[in-house]
Amino acid sequence: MAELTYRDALRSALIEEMDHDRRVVLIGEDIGVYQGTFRVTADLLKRYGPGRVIDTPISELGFVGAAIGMAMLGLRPVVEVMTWNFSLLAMDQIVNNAAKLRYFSGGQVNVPMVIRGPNGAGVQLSAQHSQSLEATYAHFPGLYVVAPATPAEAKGLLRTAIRSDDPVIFLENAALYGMKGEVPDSDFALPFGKAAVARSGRDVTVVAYSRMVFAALTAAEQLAAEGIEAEVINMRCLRPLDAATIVESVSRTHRAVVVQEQWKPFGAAAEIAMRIYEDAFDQLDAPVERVTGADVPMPYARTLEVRAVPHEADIVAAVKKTLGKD
Amino acid sequence: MAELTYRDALRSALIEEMDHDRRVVLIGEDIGVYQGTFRVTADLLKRYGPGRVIDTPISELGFVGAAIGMAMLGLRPVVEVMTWNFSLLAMDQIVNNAAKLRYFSGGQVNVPMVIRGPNGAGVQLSAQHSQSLEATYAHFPGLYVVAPATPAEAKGLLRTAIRSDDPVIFLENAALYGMKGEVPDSDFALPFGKAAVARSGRDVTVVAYSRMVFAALTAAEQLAAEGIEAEVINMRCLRPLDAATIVESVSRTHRAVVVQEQWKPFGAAAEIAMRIYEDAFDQLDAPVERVTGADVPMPYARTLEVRAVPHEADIVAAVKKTLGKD
Amino acid sequence: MDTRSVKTASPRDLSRDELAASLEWYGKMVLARRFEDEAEREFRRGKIGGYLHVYSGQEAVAAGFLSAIRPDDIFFTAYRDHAHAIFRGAAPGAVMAELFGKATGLAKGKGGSMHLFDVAHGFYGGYGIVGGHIPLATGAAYALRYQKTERICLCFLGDGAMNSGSFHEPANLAGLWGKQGLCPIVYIVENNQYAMGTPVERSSAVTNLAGRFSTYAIDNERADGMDFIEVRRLAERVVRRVRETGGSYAVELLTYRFAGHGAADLFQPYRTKEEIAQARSRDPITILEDRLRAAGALTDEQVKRVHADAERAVTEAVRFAEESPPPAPEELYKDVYGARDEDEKTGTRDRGNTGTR
Amino acid sequence: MDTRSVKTASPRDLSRDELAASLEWYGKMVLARRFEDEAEREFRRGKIGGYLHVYSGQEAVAAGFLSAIRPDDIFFTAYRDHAHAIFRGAAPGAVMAELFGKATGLAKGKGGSMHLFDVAHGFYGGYGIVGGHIPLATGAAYALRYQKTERICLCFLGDGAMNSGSFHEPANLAGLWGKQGLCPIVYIVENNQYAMGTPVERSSAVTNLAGRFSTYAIDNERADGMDFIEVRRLAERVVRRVRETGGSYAVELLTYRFAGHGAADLFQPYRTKEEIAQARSRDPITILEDRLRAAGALTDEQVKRVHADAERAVTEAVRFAEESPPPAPEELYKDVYGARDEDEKTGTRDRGNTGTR
Ligand SMILES: Cc1ncc(C[n+]2csc(CCOP(=O)(O)OP(=O)(O)O)c2C)c(N)n1
Ligand SMILES: Cc1ncc(C[n+]2csc(CCOP(=O)(O)OP(=O)(O)O)c2C)c(N)n1
Ligand SMILES: [Mg+2]
Ligand SMILES: [Mg+2]
Repeated sequence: MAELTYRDALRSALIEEMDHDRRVVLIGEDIGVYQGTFRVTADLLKRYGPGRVIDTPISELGFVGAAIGMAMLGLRPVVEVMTWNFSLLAMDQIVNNAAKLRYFSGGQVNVPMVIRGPNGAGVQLSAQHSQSLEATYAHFPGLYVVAPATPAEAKGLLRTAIRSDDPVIFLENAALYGMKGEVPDSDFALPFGKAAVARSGRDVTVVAYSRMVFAALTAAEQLAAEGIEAEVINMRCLRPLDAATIVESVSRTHRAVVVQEQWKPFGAAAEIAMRIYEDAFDQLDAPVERVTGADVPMPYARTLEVRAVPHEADIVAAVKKTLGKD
Repeated sequence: MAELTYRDALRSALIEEMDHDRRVVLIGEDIGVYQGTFRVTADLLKRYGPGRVIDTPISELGFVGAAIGMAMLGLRPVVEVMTWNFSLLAMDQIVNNAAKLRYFSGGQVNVPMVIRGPNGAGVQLSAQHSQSLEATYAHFPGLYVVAPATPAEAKGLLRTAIRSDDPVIFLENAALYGMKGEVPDSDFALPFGKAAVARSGRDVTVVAYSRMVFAALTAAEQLAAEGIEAEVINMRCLRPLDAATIVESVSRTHRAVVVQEQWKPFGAAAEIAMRIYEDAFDQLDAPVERVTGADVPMPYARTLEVRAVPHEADIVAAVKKTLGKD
Repeated sequence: MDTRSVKTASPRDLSRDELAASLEWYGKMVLARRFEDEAEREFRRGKIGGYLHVYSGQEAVAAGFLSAIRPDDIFFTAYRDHAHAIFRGAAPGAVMAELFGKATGLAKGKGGSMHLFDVAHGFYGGYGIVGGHIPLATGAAYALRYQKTERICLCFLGDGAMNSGSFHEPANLAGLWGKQGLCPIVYIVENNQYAMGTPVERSSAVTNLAGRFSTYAIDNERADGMDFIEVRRLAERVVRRVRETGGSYAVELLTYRFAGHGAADLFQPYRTKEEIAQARSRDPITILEDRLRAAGALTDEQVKRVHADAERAVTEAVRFAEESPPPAPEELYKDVYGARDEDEKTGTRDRGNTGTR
Repeated sequence: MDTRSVKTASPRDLSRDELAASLEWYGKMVLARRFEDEAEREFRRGKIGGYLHVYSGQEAVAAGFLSAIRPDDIFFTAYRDHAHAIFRGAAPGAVMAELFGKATGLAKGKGGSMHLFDVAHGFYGGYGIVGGHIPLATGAAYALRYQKTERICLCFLGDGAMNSGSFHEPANLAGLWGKQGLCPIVYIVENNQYAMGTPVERSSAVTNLAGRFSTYAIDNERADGMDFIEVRRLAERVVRRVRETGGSYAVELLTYRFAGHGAADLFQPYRTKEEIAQARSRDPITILEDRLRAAGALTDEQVKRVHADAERAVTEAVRFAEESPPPAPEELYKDVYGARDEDEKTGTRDRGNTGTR
């Protein structure tokens, strides 16, 4: 076990995989000379050279697509998008090529690649730079969608992602890069499609992923002070979705709250909640509550922005609502 | 009242709005000389000239973005995407500019534009050409998302769309273009955010939109033969979503089935079902059922394709499940 | 645009090699043409669904280039891809079976006309989004050099695709990478004058499409695409250079699509019958036939045999496609992901791709 | 790349008009520079959040062009937009208030540094996705001609943006529309040598960026962007032409960003201190100052006053921003849609935009 930041956990996964497997190449904007906007790739250019750490022009569609081509020929590219917002420019490549190539080629090619970068709101980055796109990508079969919350998950899931034979949407979070945590040293990897119980509790199940896991844990602490024991489930992965772990929990707590940062309509919480209803309807003593961001483009002003994203207090309130204590 | 095809209903909405309002311009690939891939714009080039019916190169991002710029300056462009699949290339323009400009400009500009074209699977168009992208777009605030099922809706909603001061994602369906129906003659428009009861019934509420409304109606006929009376609700519009009409129905039927053509995970049915749970949990006697397409890229072979999209029989089975008759 | 505005290199004697290749490829071109005619008929008979885009008229382009590369070279193209597959060695039956949506099809019936794949022969598809394959081909070329091979990549694209960002962004990458010898790719613009109903003059502000590559430091040239022998000479020169340097290169070949854009393009309001007739007077198959005859290398007898062979092959392909079974129902759920559930659960197994770890 | 590799037109006498304009714009450039310095300080003080990209070093580009257009002309730019707003007449206080996220900001505090808008002065924003505003500007130019006005549109863009499909696709449209006199736009490439940490040589296969426009039939030229007077002369010529013809035009102006890419770009590992120092030796403000002094039009006294005025204006702007209230909480939900509920329900009311029905 070593204590690493989320950033260094990611970086060490890259290094270990690159050391072992020459097929792994990195590609993205300013990941080399500039050391990466969030320094996840710091010093890797020096370590692996420009043939493996490929700085690109500003052309998301072009370099994401090129990475798909590399993957089709047997490389294992890890693409950095400076933020996921910019991936919308490459959406066609991601969903029409990466996600579908194995299928429409009748299994003749596959696309072992990872696209990674920060997802979600930062601090006052305004409407174009604050989107959380997990629901958008998780809709498309052929993709894996992963959203680690802790440094250990960052490392363990990134290793699995790099070893995956199919494209992985790897959603990091800018607010988490500096967060520290224990990371196992050995050949450590975490499976896709397996959620974790981040905190045990008997009264209500709170489901979250990425940064919202920590909001949920804080809320759980506050609730505990009032005698309410929340179980917090960290999804880790949205496609495939580990409904079993949630359902098992709900079958004990009989109440559930699903938290997401993004806009409520057609967001990820709807799918997660539906899976609860589909598999545990009879177990529920109250409707599943959704805690989400405001249904507006992200405003710049900090005073508005704080109102646009969900907070501990919103989770606490939702939990109480499921318990009839509102 | 006149009997028109869905195609001609759309075309007549374009003509009436263009005759009245010089700000309305059409832009897209092969909409002029070629008459439109689905002939919705047939003869309009001759009628309005190349300045108003603008044939473009294959550059979805470019011309969708240009239309946004036109709209910012006071025109009312109606953009044709040859199919919605190609809109993914313009996704950045649609969600980062069209949807958000009013907001991040602090209300100084708005984007009165319509993007229209066929959405969903055709017949054997394979994985890249068969997507149904309503959930993808309906997630983003700042957009309207409309999906007419009948010729009257096609006309009435397109007129409202053209008169809207904000961008409208207008989802047509290739299978419907040839369908005939009564269309009111007068200055007829249909509001956004208002669902219609396509068939009344007391036993179960079946919610659908676009082409799936007809599958639901056929299923309802079959069910009626067995003595089960399904109420069919035609959503017409996904953003905003008319939950009130659904909830009113469910509070009478106590059971609901939601139908969508596309992949189940993170699809539109999850949101619609969640709105039922949120507003009518206590009214439900059974879990809400989702009827959806298979969670795979669309295969080419017709034998597989028919298995990939939902059918009447699936709706019938889901209804029976909610009634405990499966 | 008149395809003859680009000067055809003057005919000269054919070398022995060229003669052999020309005879072989004459047969292939006749086969491809016959295949396309049949595919259109099968489409009208309802045996083929979806979109169907035939290559008739453009054969010399793909033939010229595919005759000039090595067996381990690779290529990508758009949806007008039947001839490319056949030229490269796919069995016509497997191609027809794909169009029929059968389990024996090149892509198991899952891709259809627009998504032919034959990776065993270096054919990496078959794409339906205009321009969408260009980034892939560019990255694939990079991978070939990264793997320290001498293999090269061809990327066929249409004139219409040249207006898409999907062309420009990778072209710039190819320019940057090619300078470092890291991108052995030839972009082959099949300028058949139209993108559906839109002629080049109305879709590209500058109609010299080859010139667009200059702005990415990719050397380029423009040539007639109707004469197999000339295309092949050009291809051999270009391919050799790209293989040696690892740099990118581009050619624009002027050609013409004899049929409608797709099987649904019946009225063709965007061009005249006269224009089509004039273009057909420069049929690439006739041009090659004439050159071979002029060289004394092709007799009436042989021509007849080539046509009969093609006829037989296509009839056989249709029979094969007809008689083949549809994909098994469970194929619906296969090929979405490669990993089986157990692998996903453990997450640690290396589910290796083509390389070795 | 050396900005001096492009020849500066030889100094000549300034006309009376030019002299007046130069004095006025000298003041504006000093004000903008002072504003940016202060913005960086306020960022460090935590008064400004998010991203902050200052324009210091590039002032002559926007100043030269914005001094040459009419009040009803319009323009678009990216996120490096403070100076553009101030040059065009926005109150520095309203700009600073926007950076502070206050209700009195140019965009009510909703847009921030990257999304300044001042439509009353023809400023159509302020965009954060690199290249994303280029299609908008192109369509806006079309709309201006469609409406039969003589107004024109300027589109500022960075060297980095030139590699994006968001540049290429609309440039081709502008080429096509411009030939018909339907696209009065000037693309102004602010080549400040870098896109974040990537120099032009590593991002563009061909570093003559102006040349890229030739491939879209858009006439273009390349010039030094450090000398206000020369930029303005160029701008007047180009703007007149575009207004008269309705055709598109492009200029690449060689300039340099003195500060980091954004306020977070502290280490700048991609360039040397020496390089920055050398570039600073051609400060556009000093160049203009020198030219005005040489023309006998600027005294030490005046220079002092200009600086004092700028200081006062910026101090006042900060005070205004500080004292302004934040947006009302309910602003969160405003400006998402324009229509109120009733309108949505009826669907028939014409909620007219800027035109008339
Ligand atoms: C991005 C995108 N836009 C539109 C289409 C519809 N479409 C299919 S083929 C085609 C024309 C392409 O022309 P070109 O590239 O010249 O190829 P050709 O058909 O002439 O071989 C169009 C517009 C598409 N498939 N993809
Ligand atoms: C599509 C996209 N990709 C990446 C970014 C991150 N980014 C912000 S500014 C920038 C550099 C842009 O350089 P240039 O166009 O030269 O403008 P400059 O900053 O020099 O004014 C990058 C890569 C972005 N905002 N948008
Ligand atoms: Mg073509
Ligand atoms: Mg720059």
